[in-house]
Amino acid sequence: MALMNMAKSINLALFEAMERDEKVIVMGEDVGPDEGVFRITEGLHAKFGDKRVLDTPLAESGIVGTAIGLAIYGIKPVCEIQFSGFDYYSFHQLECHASRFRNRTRGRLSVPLVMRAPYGGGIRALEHHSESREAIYAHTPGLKVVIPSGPRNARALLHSAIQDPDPVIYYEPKAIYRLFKEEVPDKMETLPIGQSQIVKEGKDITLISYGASLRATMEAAEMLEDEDGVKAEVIDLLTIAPLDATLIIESIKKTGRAVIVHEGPRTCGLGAEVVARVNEAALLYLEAPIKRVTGFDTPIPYFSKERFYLPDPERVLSACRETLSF
Amino acid sequence: MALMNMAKSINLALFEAMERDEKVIVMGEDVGPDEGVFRITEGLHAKFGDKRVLDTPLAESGIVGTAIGLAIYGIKPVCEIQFSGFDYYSFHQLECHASRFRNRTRGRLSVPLVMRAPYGGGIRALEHHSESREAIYAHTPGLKVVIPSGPRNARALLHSAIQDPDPVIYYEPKAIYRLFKEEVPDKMETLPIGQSQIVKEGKDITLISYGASLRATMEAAEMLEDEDGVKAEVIDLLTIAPLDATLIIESIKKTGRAVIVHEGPRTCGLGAEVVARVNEAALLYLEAPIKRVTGFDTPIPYFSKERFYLPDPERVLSACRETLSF
Amino acid sequence: MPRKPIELPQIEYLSILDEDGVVDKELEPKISNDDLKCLYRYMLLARRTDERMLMMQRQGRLGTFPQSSGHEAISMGSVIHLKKSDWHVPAYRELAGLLYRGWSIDSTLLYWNGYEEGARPPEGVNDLPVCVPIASQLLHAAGIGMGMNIRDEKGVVMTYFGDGASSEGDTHEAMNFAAVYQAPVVFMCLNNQYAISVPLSKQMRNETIAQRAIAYGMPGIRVDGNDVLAVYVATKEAVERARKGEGPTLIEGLTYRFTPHTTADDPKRYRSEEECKLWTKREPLHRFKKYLLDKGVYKEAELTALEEELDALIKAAIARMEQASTSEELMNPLAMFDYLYADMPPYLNEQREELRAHLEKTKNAGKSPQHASAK
Amino acid sequence: MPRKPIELPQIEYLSILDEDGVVDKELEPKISNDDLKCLYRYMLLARRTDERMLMMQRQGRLGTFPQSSGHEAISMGSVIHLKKSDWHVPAYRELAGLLYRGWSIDSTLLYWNGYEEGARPPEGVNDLPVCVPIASQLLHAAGIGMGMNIRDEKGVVMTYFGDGASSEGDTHEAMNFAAVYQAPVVFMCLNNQYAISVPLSKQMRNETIAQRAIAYGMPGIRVDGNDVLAVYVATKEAVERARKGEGPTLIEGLTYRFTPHTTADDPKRYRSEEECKLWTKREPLHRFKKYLLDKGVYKEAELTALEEELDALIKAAIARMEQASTSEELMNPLAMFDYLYADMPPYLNEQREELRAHLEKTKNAGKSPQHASAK
Ligand SMILES: Cc1ncc(C[n+]2csc(CCOP(=O)(O)OP(=O)(O)O)c2C)c(N)n1
Ligand SMILES: Cc1ncc(C[n+]2csc(CCOP(=O)(O)OP(=O)(O)O)c2C)c(N)n1
Ligand SMILES: [Mg+2]
Ligand SMILES: [Mg+2]
Repeated sequence: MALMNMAKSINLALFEAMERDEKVIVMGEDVGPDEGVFRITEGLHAKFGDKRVLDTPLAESGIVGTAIGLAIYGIKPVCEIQFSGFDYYSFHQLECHASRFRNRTRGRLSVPLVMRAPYGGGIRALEHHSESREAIYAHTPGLKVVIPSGPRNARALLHSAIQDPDPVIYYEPKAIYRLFKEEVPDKMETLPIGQSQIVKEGKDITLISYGASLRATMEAAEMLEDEDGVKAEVIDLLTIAPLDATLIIESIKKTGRAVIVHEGPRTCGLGAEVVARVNEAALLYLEAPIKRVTGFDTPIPYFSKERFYLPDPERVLSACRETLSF
Repeated sequence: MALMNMAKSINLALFEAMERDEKVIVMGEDVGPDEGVFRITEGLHAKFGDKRVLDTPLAESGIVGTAIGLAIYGIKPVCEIQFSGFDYYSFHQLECHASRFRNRTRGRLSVPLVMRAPYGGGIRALEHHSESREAIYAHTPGLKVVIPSGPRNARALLHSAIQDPDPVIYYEPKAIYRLFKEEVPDKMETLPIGQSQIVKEGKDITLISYGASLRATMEAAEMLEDEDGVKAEVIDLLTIAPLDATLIIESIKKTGRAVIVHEGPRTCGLGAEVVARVNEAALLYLEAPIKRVTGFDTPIPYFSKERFYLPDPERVLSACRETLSF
Repeated sequence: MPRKPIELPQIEYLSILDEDGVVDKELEPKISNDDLKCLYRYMLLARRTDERMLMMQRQGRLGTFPQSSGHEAISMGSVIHLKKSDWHVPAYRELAGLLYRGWSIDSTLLYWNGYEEGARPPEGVNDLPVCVPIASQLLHAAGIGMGMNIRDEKGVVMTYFGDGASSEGDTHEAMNFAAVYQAPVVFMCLNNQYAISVPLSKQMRNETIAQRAIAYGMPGIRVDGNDVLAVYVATKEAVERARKGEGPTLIEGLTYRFTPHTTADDPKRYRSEEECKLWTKREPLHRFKKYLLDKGVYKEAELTALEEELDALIKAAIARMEQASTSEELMNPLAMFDYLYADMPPYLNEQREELRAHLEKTKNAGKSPQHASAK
Repeated sequence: MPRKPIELPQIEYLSILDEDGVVDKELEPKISNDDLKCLYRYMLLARRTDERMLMMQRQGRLGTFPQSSGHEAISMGSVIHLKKSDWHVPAYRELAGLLYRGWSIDSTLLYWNGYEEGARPPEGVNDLPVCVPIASQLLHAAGIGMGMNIRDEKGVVMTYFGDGASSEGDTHEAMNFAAVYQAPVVFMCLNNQYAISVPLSKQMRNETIAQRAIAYGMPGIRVDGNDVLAVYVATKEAVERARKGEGPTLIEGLTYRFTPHTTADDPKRYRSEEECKLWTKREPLHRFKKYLLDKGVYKEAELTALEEELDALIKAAIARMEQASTSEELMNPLAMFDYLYADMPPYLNEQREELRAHLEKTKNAGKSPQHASAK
């Protein structure tokens, strides 16, 4: 066991994956000697050299497009897009190709790449550096989208992503890169992609979140318990696509109430999908509308006011109380 | 009044708009002498010439990116992406710029462009030519997304889109370009963006759709009425973003049951958003889960089997009956 | 210090066999009779298949497809330099090369008839399937080439794109990546002078596509793309450089699409019949045939036999394809769920179940008005 | 017919004022004293503002920002040729040019302090704001230039990008569109030899960015980007061509970022101190100052006065910015809803109402753990 933050645990996972499997390479802008703008690729270039840690030209479609070729060739590229706000540049490569090769060749070719990108707000970054558009990937058949929420699951999920036979988008909530530490076991571990986790048990209301928002959600859950004596069950999605709603539905069958929390815009976001799934499977159990505490349907404001956009414990708490008193 | 199909009525709107406003130009791949691969720009190049009807190089980001510059300069570009399956190439220009200029310059600059693209399946087209990813745009703050369902509203909505002070995605359901004709008034008309329409009144169940799927939906509604004596209310969204759910909610308050129908993939699609909105505003009126009859969470199959992917009247009808007997 | 020119490499134009089949003796490459026959065989097979496909399409037995006629010299003159272990990354007019690489005629027919199964590369063949989103495949080719370098494996990637495709950002990024990593990639441009209806003059201001090579610090050359010998020679040089670790090359073959863009296109809208006639005269098969006859590689009678042989191959493939497309396996709509992920996620399985149940319940599935309209 | 070179235009290198401030008399442009002073004034104002901003950032009074120091010659040497009605489309290191065009120091400070208000171009100024998504602005510039041609309006668009940006597909598409439509655009490349940490050798294989002009059939030139006279001359020629309807030009200014990439960057990780020292000596202000003194445009005392004047301007702007950023208008979070569309859609209004009500209800809003962590 070692205590580390998420930036370190992701770095550790990359290191371990590269050590155990020669096929794994890392590529992206500034991932080499600079070790990434968030230093997530620390030590990799020094250890594995130019051939396995590729500083690329500044071109996102180039990165993802060549990663597709590399993956088809039998290499396991873990490519980094420097900020998720720039992965739109490469979206066509993911939509038209990475997500489809297996299907259109009836299983003959596949594209097991991992695309990592820091996403989300909360670090007072420049314009276009705080985006949260994971729903676009979740809406794209053939991709998997994984979002860790802490050091331990970040490392385990990244291992799973790298071992996955299909393309995985691994979105890193940059606000919590270095926010807290956790014990991470010495032995390498994985965590199944496609499974959510109950991170706090409860019976009165179900809170659903992922990524950095999980922190605000947990804090709200604690305030609920302390101040109102309400026991919230909190679910961390971890994989947002393909979404397995089993845990959510079971929980809501028990609690009858739910709030879903995420940073991205509300319309057609993950919150909408969760509500729709619950509607399909557990409508009659609902005692109140499911509240969506999300980013608004605007671009995230530039950093002087981003905190008003991001879900905070107070907004979650208010939503819970409204849901509970519905 | 003149009887015409939708291909013609869109062409008419472009012609009228270019005649009444010198600022309007049309640009895209093959929109000039070839008059567009669907002949939607018929007659425009002959009438308005090279300066207002621009055949562009084959580059979607180039088309949308220069259209942004043109719009800022005071020209009104109506740009065509040849098939919606290729507009991912230009998505970053829309997300990072077209949708944001007004906001980030606090109203000083705006980008009133229209991006037209044929979308959806049903014409036995090549791979990547039958996509339906309107939800990605609906999820993008700062854009408007309009989808007509017939000749008359297609023309009126295109006029509204061209007159709109903000960027509008105008998605054309290509399956119905030439499927049926409608009377279109001689006088130019508009239709407010952001408003849905009840296209068939009813009291027993609410069906919600848009684009080509509206046809399957209407057919199902008629079968319901003929075979089961059930009166469905059918709502045509017309604008999918910003979505105004008022009509939907009013209708469901009356009927208590709903089915939403669209071609695009289910997860995080428009159906999810509609369910979430109803959940927020009319949960207690719901007597059954809202069914989503949609494309599946797979790429649309290549044309030999696309018909199994696209919502058809039978799937809608089954969903209605399940909803009604819930 | 003051104003001085920057030194730049040269870009050449190469032509060996002219449109009348007259060869430039000095430049004529030594090619074995077997290879000459191989070139001709696949060029002819592609041409005849393409022609037959057009008939089928007109009869409603095939979907819309882009014809490959006229592009055979660029495809075969280049692909012949590949070893089996090398990679072939086509766009969509390289039918000759695909057949040479081991794709069956059947799979081509299946693909353009709307079956994903036709995009499945044969086992052991290092090809990507036809690529519809323009220029995107060039990055895959660059990536495969990078992979060879990373693994210290020798090999070459041959990839194809059109004159229109040259305008896409992906083309730029692919050439730049290939150059930076010195990936063993040959970028073959089928410059048929039109992107659907858009002529070169509206596509670019530069005189040649070959000169774009200068932008990436790679060798570039323009060849007569209807001259299979010129293509052969230019590609041979490029492939040799690639095998020696000297990185990518850009080759532009100037040719003409004397057919419509696809079977949905009407070229009369945007180009003159004279132009088309002029260029049809220059098409690659005619002159190559004359060359082979002059050289004594073939006798007339052998060519007649060849035509008959290929014709029989095509007919048999059509019969097999039409048979296969009614097989239970290929008719099964549930296959849309089965190959998306290595393991099917639960919710997708639910959707599969939903469709399965629906199909069982109704025999009318898939007959909505918009489907009825499908031509 | 056979193998022959294709004729290509030349690409030149231009340098006039060397790093010691010695001018090449033959190439020295005639520039009025007023213009020389104007060049120097804005270069200096940008430099001093940049330096002050760095201090503020280190004190936590400003966000992360990309420093413009070292890039003043490229910015001012080019922008000075613009008329007010011309357009200026910057990337993010053209502070000198922005100030010259009429942006206040205040707005720069506001912008890099996290306020959209700082991206609002002043009334009457034909500039786009700073552009963060690399290379995307070049297409806007091309579009504006196309618009001038469509409307038969005379004008020029001056746009900027980095060496890293040259790898993006958008750069390719922008240059190609501008060339095809002969749009009056000057593409100014600030080649400071690094894209954050990535050196030119990993960015491209070609020797110069200027030679990419050949790929688009447009004139191209490389200049010493620390030599404001060379930039001035090359841009003057390009602007004249553009005004005559002769289309776009690519100008590459070779320079160096002797500061970090942004205030979040540590250049020691990827480049040597010797290299940095060498290039710092070559920075543009020093040599230009010497030139102006030698020429008698300025006396030493005048320069001291100028420094003081600019210093006062900057201080006043900082005070105003810090005042403004506590104003009710700029503090109002609800503004995030107010400028998105010309007319607010109902659902957005509901969300605005939701936030308004929440803000009223709680004073603790916006203090979640992740916010607390924000540095
Ligand atoms: C990204 C993208 N944009 C548009 C299209 C539609 N389209 C198909 S072929 C074509 C023209 C291609 O021209 P060129 O590259 O010259 O190839 P050619 O067909 O002439 O061989 C276009 C615009 C597409 N398939 N992909
Ligand atoms: C599309 C995009 N990708 C990545 C980034 C992150 N990023 C910001 S600046 C930069 C390097 C830019 O290099 P260059 O174009 O040489 O300009 P310079 O900063 O050196 O002036 C990168 C990678 C971005 N802003 N936009
Ligand atoms: Mg072509
Ligand atoms: Mg740079």
